[in-house]
Amino acid sequence: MKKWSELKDSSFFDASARERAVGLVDKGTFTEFLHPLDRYCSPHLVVLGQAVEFDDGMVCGVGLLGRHPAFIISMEGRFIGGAIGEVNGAKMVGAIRLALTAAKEIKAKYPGEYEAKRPLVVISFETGGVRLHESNAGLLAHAEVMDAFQDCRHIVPVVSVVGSKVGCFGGMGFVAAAADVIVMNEQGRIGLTGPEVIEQEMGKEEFDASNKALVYRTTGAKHKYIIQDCNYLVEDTIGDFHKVLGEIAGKSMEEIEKMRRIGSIDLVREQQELVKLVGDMQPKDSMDVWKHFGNENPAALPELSTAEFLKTVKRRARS
Amino acid sequence: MEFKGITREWDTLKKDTKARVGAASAYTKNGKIVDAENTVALLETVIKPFDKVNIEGNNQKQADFLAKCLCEVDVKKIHDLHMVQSVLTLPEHLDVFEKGIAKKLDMSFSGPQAGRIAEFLKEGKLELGAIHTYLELYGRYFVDLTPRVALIVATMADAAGNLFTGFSTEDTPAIVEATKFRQGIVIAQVNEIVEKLPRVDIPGDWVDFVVQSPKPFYIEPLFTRDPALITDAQVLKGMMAIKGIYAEYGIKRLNHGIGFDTAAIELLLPTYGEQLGLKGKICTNFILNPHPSLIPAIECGWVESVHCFGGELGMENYVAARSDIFFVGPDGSMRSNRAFSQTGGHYAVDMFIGGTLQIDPYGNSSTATANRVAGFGGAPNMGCDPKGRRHSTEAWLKCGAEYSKAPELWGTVHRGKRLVVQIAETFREKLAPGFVEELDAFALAKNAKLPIEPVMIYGDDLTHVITEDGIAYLHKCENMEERTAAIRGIAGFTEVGLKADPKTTAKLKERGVIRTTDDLGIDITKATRSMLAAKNVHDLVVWSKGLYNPPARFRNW
Amino acid sequence: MALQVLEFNFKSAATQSIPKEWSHTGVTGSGDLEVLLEKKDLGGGVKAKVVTPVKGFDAVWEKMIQKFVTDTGVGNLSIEINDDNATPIVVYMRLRQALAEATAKEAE
Amino acid sequence: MDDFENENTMIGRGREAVEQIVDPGSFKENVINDYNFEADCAPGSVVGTAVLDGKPVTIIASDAEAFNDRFPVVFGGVIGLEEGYKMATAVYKTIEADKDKPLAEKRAIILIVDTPGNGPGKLEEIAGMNKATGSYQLALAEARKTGHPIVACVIGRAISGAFLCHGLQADHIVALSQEFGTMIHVMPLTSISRITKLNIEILEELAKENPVFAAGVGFFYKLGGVQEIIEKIEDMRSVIIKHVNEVARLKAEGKGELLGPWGRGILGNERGGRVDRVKVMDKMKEEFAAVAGKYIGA
Repeated sequence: MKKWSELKDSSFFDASARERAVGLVDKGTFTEFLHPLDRYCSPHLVVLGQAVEFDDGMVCGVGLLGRHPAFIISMEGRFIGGAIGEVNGAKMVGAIRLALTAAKEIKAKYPGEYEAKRPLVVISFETGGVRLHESNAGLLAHAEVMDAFQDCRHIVPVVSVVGSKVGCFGGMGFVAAAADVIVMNEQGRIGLTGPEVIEQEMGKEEFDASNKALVYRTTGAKHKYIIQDCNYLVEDTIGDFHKVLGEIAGKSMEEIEKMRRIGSIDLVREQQELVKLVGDMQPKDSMDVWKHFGNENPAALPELSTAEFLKTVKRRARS
Repeated sequence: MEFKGITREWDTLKKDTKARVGAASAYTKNGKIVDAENTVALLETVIKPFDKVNIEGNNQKQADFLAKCLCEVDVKKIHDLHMVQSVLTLPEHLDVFEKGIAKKLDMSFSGPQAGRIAEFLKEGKLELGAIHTYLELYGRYFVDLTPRVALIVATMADAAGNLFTGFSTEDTPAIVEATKFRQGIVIAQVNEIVEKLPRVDIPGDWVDFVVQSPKPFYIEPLFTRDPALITDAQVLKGMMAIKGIYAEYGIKRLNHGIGFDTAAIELLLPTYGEQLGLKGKICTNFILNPHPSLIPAIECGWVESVHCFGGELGMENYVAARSDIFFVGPDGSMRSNRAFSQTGGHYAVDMFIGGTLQIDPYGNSSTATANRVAGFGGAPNMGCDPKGRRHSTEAWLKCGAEYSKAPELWGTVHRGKRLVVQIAETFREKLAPGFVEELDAFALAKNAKLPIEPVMIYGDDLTHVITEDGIAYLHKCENMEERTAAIRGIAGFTEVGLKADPKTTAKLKERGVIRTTDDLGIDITKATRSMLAAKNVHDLVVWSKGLYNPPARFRNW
Repeated sequence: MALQVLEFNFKSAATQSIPKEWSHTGVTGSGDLEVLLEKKDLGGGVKAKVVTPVKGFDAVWEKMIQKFVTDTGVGNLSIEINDDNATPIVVYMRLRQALAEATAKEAE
Repeated sequence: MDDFENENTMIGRGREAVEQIVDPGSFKENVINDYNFEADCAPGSVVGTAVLDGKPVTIIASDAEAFNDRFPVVFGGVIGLEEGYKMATAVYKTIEADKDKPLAEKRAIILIVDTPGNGPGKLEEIAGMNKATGSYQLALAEARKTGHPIVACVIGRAISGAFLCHGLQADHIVALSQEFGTMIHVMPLTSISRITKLNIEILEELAKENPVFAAGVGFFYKLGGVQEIIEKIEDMRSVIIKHVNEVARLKAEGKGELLGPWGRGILGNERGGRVDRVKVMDKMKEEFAAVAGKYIGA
């Protein structure tokens, strides 16, 4: 694996789950839990004759962002599409709960320093959601994650990081949305229903799943940024992600809470306005929505580099 | 001796054509223009049973609307047609046989319809003339397979029937020239009819009817390989090819196959090739479609010229802006031409390199599978040693000088040899072996009752095989026994490779007939995707300075 | 149906193992594999365990790992592989990369 | 849709189920405390207040016969954007209503579950269907942690993401038994067979030993995903009342960790269906404990 200093300038999109986990925290600070030597494979895949991985497709551990312990959950899309089963689901829940344990301990040991040492959870999503080979266990794990997220509210910030090949779909699509902060690169995608299913439901004329540009316009980071579903859009290097995570770690819980898109009655009202807009407008394409928010030439936006995009884009005004 | 001349009419074809065209006058307006809804009626008027008919089906662009209309003609009026066309891609190309509109077929390549052809052959729905190479079929257009009616496709037409085929000219000139100059009938479908064409690719007086199709013609981005899908193993083989063959022979003029192996090579030129100091020494002149994966090498100044068989979706603006490199018309857009490009590929390149599915111990290689009649398009024209070649180059002479059979077959004459290179992995995806004792082509010949096994490249033409285990320099082998041993020596753990005798393999290594990565000084741990000049399609767009406009399906942004 | 577990033992000329106690490389992606190397006192030998969904390639695995052992001269090493349909060259490349990783100096 | 006609199933009969469960005639649709929902908004989600065993409860269910005119993929009980946010609003309004009441008086929320999925359309993805369903789940989790007893009763279809959204955040989940056509799954076994390339017979055999992949109420029971299986339709009411009371009692005793998704994890371990989950988390705890000082003291 690459050294931390090499990872810094490496593409986040191309990086493996372990590279991302190591590179998202400060140099040399990452400790992995249930690392490959622990050999905690999914027992269910074995029964079904499906290939296994020592880490069950998820790298979990703790590192530091400054003085903040950062609990990292990093999904490996190359292993069964990063899908969630019993073991990696439990790893995810376990890591979030460890962050809460750490928060409690810090509060007890360093009562005056909680803000300065407050832990956070960082999840690098690369998954289609439930792993069908152990779908029931995967489904139940999703519910546990949402439950643990709610436990973290106002105590431990949860940050979704999305910018890998598979994107973040299925049940994990709403898990990502339920975090406090969402950081993406241009290649990141978040959605609930995969493009093929939409095509199947609506017909190829309405939605052509093989048209990747359309898929990206619908679920990609630029769209998410415009509608305010993505808080930070960063360049595709692990270093850029690391840097922005460092900033987030240092923010007050109040500022963090403001970045949320769901999780309160007021936010529900705000989202209902967006739903009303979409219902009234019946957009053929996300570009109609972009135009509505003041982007005169929406077709040009996908072509812009991240830096150019950030300079020119108009976003939905938050109420 | 007294000569007896015969008495006959000498212009029956011309008269027949005139009568057919005249009968169709009810459907034309402004001379040659026919409304789309009258197309079926037009075809029923100008085509007669048993005619030889060409539906322009290229490797890429398709006369899809005319193909569809031909399927809708009344089979009582039109039947038993003899289809002569290079590529069968669309379901309609086979539907005409299903419906009895056509009976006999002469073709080159069939891709997606290959399974159905085999099925139809078995059921007797289709009578197969032969599976040709492109040039071979074009040649026969001018000998004994001249179309009576050609249903062609162009981008634009004007009122006079002049056609603009532009970037995607492909087969059109060859078909029209053969058809029209033997008094045949040419019907063109076009995307639009305009006042003034950018340039004239086919003169109007060679065209009888023009139909504006309801939708632009279908075209497939067949040559776009997403760099994100190139594997480390392909990078390794690419490095082996560059060091063990390109550099070794100084290959300047060449053709690349369609696969990921050669795309990897294209993307290794600016990185690995640069490290080896090969710029200007290799890969200067290509016969090649405008592969997006060639962009970084072009931008780094490796390439001097590229002539194209056809176009490639999204490359229009890039190619137009690089007119020193590509063949660009006075109007500023490229013209492809498959017949000329194939001619260049046959005579004027020093190396063909491409992938295959199977290689046998004799070096015969084929992409044929047991139940698909697919053909090989142009590969055999380039993947052979052209015996008509009379100019020499360094690479060609070097390969000829190394040819072990030269003294025996050539005597004292100095001659060269085309390098014909196959890249194969000992096992492909799903662990299908790349080396087999008997090609599936044998089973196919039996299943589809073909007189000869569809072999893409004959063993005696093959000079080099690259696998991850090494490069076999087959032209250096003294006899078939040695050739087989060399192939076994790089065939890994396939049934072919397992029969290798380690002692023989070692001897061949000593003689340089087999060279491994160690012999070539390639560090296998360095062979990773990080060597590629572009890692995804977006990188290619950046390399092209925004000129490459990839189709939506390749846009991950 | 269940996964295949293949175990092999190899004699090795050399007794040199890896400098680290253990080292891990790769991902069990489709057509790929992960390799876990562990330093073990095996009297100079090498033992390997392969877990794979593919049937009927036991001999190929044995030969490929033997080749790796012969080519690199490693010993006192335990190799564990989780495979998902990797081709022999991918296996060999990953083994070589894993060894390179395990012997790389820790610069940081 | 033929199933809807079957007397022996509750699929597609969410409104009827509400009437069968709550005290007769007590259900007031679109009203929660002093908040009134617009009557024609998101008709596929049925929310309101009822009385159950003499106490007020919030009801959230689906109407399989309703269509959403603006969102064409939303019908047959599908939870779309408007439906998801309406359901979330119902939960937040419930929390608000009892904000100042003691724990014992926080009203229960009853989820009547019969939904085939979340809105699988283009408009849904453009607006972000993930937020609608996520929003509802967060609301339920908050209500549960605030002290409201939440009991979900699966009467028909509890499919994948829709079940996560409408059901799996409850304190307790009960379900009509398989014989009523009840469906709890991510994908039917036929799809799993296609993906795993194992034939159905083999999968069915494997499922006997291992409940993690196959569709069915019994498998979820073994995994702890379903607390109790209801054998007769007429028992729905009594079973739900029993669970509301049990949940309320556990909350009063401060045993909230035995409830909700976490509680189902404990149950799954006890029932032997999900035993790796606990081992994984214990091992992680142990590994973190070994290094915690370095991070906490940083």
